[in-house]
Amino acid sequence: MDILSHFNYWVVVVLMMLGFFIVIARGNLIKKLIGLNIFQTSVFIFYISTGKVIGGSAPVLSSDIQLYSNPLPHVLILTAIVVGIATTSVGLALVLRIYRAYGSIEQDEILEQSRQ
Amino acid sequence: MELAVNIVLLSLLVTTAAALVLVRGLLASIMLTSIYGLLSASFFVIMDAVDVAFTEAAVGAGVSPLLLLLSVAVIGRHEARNAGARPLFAVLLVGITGALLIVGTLDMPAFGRADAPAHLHVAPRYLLLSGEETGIPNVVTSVLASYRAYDTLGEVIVIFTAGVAVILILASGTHRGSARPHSAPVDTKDPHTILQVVSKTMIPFMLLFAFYVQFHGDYGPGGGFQAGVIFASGIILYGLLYGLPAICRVIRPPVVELCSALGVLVYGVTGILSMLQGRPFLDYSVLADDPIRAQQIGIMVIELGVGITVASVLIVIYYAFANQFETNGN
Amino acid sequence: MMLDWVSGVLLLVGSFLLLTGALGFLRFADFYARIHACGVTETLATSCILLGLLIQSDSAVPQFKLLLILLFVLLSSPTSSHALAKAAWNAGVRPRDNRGKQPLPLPPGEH
Amino acid sequence: MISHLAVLPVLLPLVGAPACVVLRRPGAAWAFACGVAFLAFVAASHLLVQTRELGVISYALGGWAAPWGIEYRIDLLNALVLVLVSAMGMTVLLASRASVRGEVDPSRHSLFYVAYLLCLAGLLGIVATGDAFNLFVFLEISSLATYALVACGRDRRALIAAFNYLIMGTIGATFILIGIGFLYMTTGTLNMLDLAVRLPQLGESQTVFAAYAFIVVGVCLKLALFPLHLWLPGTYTQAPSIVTAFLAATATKVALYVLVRFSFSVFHLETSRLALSLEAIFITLGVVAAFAGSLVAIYATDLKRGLAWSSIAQVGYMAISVGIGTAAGLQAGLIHLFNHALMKGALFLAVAAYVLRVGGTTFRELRGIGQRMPLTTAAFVVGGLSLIGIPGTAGFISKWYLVMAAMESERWLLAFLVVASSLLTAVYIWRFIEVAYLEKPESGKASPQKPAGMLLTCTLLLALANLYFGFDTRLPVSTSAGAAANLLGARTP
Repeated sequence: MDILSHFNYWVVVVLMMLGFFIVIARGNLIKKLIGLNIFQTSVFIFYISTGKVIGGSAPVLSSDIQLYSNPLPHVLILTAIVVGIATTSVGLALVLRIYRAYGSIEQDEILEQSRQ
Repeated sequence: MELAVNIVLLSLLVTTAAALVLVRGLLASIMLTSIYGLLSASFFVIMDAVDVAFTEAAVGAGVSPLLLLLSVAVIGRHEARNAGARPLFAVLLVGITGALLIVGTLDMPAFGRADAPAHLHVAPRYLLLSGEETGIPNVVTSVLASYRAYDTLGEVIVIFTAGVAVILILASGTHRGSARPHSAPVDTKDPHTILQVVSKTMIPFMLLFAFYVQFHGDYGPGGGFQAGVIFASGIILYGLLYGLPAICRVIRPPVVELCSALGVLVYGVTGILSMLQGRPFLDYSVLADDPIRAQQIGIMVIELGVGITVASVLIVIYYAFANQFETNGN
Repeated sequence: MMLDWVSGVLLLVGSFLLLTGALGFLRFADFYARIHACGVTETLATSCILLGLLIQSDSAVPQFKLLLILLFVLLSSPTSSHALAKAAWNAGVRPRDNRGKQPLPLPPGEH
Repeated sequence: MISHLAVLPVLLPLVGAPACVVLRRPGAAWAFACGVAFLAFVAASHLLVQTRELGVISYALGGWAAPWGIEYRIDLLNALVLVLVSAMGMTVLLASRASVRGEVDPSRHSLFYVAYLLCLAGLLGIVATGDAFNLFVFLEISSLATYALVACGRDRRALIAAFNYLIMGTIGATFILIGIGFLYMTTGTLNMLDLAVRLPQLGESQTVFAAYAFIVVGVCLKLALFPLHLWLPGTYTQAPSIVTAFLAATATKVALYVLVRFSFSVFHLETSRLALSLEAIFITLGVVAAFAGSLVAIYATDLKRGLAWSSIAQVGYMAISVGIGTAAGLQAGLIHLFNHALMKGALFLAVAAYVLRVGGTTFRELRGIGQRMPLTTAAFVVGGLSLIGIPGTAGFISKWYLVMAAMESERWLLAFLVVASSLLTAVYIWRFIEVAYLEKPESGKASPQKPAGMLLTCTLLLALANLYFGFDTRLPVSTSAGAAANLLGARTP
C-alpha cells in the first residue's frame, strides 16, 4: 500500500487519540473539555480530508473550473462544529457551577468532598 | 506544493496536540487550543473547505477560547499536578480505540482520489444541478440551506438549546435570565484607554462585516452562522472593554433571549409556510412563482434566522459567563 | 515584470522579518523583550507580505479585501501587543536583565 | 396535498420550545408545553394507525428526494417508539408541575419546560429520521437538553452527574459521528435505506466493520449497557425526580431503538460474518448487566439509586434480546422496551411523589410510607410487580416473550438465567414493600407539602397501564411482531 495515500488518515487517528487521552487521563474538568474539543476537531479534520479531491477546488461554482472537492462533508462539519461549541459552552457552564458549589474543579478533590 | 503544506500543517497539529497532553496549567492549554483551532482552519483551506475554515477560525480560534478564558478568569488557571488518577487505564482505552481506527482506515479509499465512492454517489448531483436548482454558486450554502436544510434547523436548535441550557445552569436566586448587571465592574483606576479607542473604531466595521458575511454567503464562504459569530464578537468585545453593565444597557438581556428564540421561529415558520400550502416542510418552492427565486428567498430567510439565533445565543452565553465573573471573581 | 520583482522582495522581507521575530521570541531574556521582538516585527512583516500579495493580485475585489486586511492588521496588531504587555504588567511581571535572572531597577514611582 | 403526519410529532415540540420561551410565567410555560406534548402524542398515534394500515410512510423534508435530501421514514418500529416516547413524555410532563415546584429553583421553572420540550423533540427526531447524520444532530439536541435538566437537581452532586454525563455522552456521540463518517466515505450516502442497499455490495470491508463498532459503542454509551453504564446511576439519582422519570422512560428506549435500527436495518447484522461473535457479546454483557444491576440494587440504601441500577439490569434484558437476533428475540426486546417504559415511568413518578412528601428517598425516610401515601405506594407496588414479571402485569408479557425466544433458539441456560435474575428483582422490590408497609414511620416528620393531584393521577394511570397491557397485549405484541419481521425481512436477497 502506498504510504502517502493513507498518511492523512493516520495522522488524524493520532490526533483523535491525543484528544481522547486528555479527556480520560486528566482530572481537571476544564482540561477534560479542552481534550473533548481536540477530539471533536480531529474528527472534523477526518471528515474534511475525506471530502478532498486532489486537483479539485473549493465548491463554489464557476464556469472555468472542472473539478470540485466534495461539498457534503463540509456541510456536515459546519453543523458538527456548531454542535461542538454548544457542548463546550454547556460544559463550561457546568464547570462554573461546580466551582461555585465545591470550590474546586479537580476531579479527585470533588470526589473526596462528595464522599464526606 | 499542496502536499508539502498539508504535511507541514498536519505535523504542526500533532505537535500542538502533543504539547497539550504534556503542558500543565490552564492558560497555556487554552492558548494551545486556540492555536489548534487556527491550524485546523488553515488545514481546511488546503482541503478546499473554505466555509468550514471560516467557521473553525471563528469558533475554534475565537469563541471557544474566549469562553474558556472567561471561565478561567473565574476559576483560576491552576491545574493540579497529580490529577488524572488512571493513566494506564487511559492508555489502554485510547490504544484500543486507536487500533480500531487504524483497522478502519486500512480499507479506505486512498486520500484525494476523485473516484472514491463518496465522490460518486450523492455529491455529484449537488455539483451538477445545484446551480440550476437553486441559482446559488456556493454549493455548500445551497446544500446546507436547501437540500439538507432540516439538518441546519437542527443545528440552530442545538445552539438554541445550548443557550437555554447555559441560562438554566447558571441562573441563580429569583432572577430569571442570563445576566443581572449590578456593581460597576470597570476599574476606573486603570481604564483600557488604548484598547477602548482602537476597538471603538473597529466595532462598527466588525458589525458591518457581519452583515456582509451574512448576505454574501450565497457567492462565497460565509453565511448565517459565521455572520452571527462575528456580530456577537463585536458586541462581546465592547462588553469586555466597557463592562457588563454598559453593554447590558445597550443590548438588554431579556431582548437577546427573546431574539435567540425569534431566529429559530423565523426558520421554523418558513418551513411551516410550505406545509400550509401542501408542500413538505422547508420546501421553498411556495415562496415565489419562479422556483429559483423561491429557493433564493427561502435560503436568505433561513440564513437570517440562523444569524439571529447564533448571535443572540452567543451574547446570552457571554452575559451568563461574565456575570459569573462579576459575582464570583472579584 | 518590475512589479513582480517588487512584490517578490516584499514577500521575502516579510518572511525574513517573521523569522527574526520568531527567533527573538525564542531567544530573548524576559517577557517584555520577547513581546517587543514579535510585536514589532509582526506588524511590519504582515504589512510587507500583504503589500506583496496586493501587487501580485490582478483584480480589484481581492485587492480591496487585502487592503482592508492590511488596515485591520495595522490597527489590531500593535493594540494586541500593547494589551499583552499591559496585562503582564498588571499581573506583576517585571523586566529582568539580559540573562533573565535579576529584576531591573524600576523608575521612581513605579512598583 | 400530502400528509404531514410523519413530521408533526417532531416538529411540534421542536417549534413549540422556542415559542415557549416567550411565556415568562412557569404555569403558562407548563400548560403550553403540555399542550404541545399532547398534540405530538396525538400525531404519533395517528401515525401508528396509518403505518399499520398503509405500511412505510416516507416524507421528503424540503421536498428533495431521499439520498439528496433528508427523509423521514416511518415504519412500524419507529411509529411504535414514537407513540411510546411521546406518550411518556406527555404523561411525565403532566405530572411534573408539583414536583418541579418542589425540587427545582423557582428561577429555573419556565426554562425547565423549554429544555424538557427540546429534549422530547430531540428524542422524537432521533426515532423518526431516516438519515444517519440527522440522527446525530437530534441526538445532540436531546443530550444538551438532558445535561441542563439533570443539572437542575437540588444536590450539588447533580452538577457532577451532569458533567460526567456530558463527557461520556459527547464521547459516545463523537464515536457515532466517526462511524457515520466511515460509512459515508465507503458508500457516499447518509440515507439509512440507501446505506442498507449499498453496504452489502462492499463485501467484507474493515472500514464498515470499524464503522459498526464505533456506532455500537457510541449507542451503548447512551444506552448505558454494562460496562458503559457509569454515567447512569449518578444521573438518575441526582436529577430532579421528574427528569429521572422522563429519562428512564424514554432516553434508554430511544438508544435501544437506534441500536436495533443500525444493527438490523442498516448493517444486516443477521447475515454478517460478525453475527456470531456479536451475538455472544450482547448476550454476555446483557446477562452480566442483569445480574450486576440487580445485585447492586438489592444493596442500595436509597430507593432512587436502587431503581437506577435496576434500569441497568433491564437494559441488560434488552441487550439479550438483540443478541438472540431472531424475529422472536427482537419482538421480545421491543415488547420489553414498551413495557419497561411503563414500569419505570410509574415507579419513578411514585418516587417523585415520595420526594415531594418526605423530602428524600432513602429507605429510612420511607419507613411506613405505605400508610401515609396508600395510593402512590399501591401504584409503586404494581410497577414493582410488573418489573419482577408477575403474571397479570405487563412485565410478565415481556419476560414471557424473552424466555420463549431464548428457548426457541435453544438457549436453555439463557432462559434459566433470565428467570433467575427476575428473582433478584423480586428481592429488591420486596425490600421496599417491607419498608413501606411493615415498618413504623418516623414520627414528627409530617410534610408541609400539598398533595399533588396531577402527579398522583399520572402515577396511577401508568400503574393501570401496567395492568392493562398485562391483559390486553395486542398493541405491543402485534406491532412489535410486524416491526421485527420488517427488520429481518429488510435484508436484500
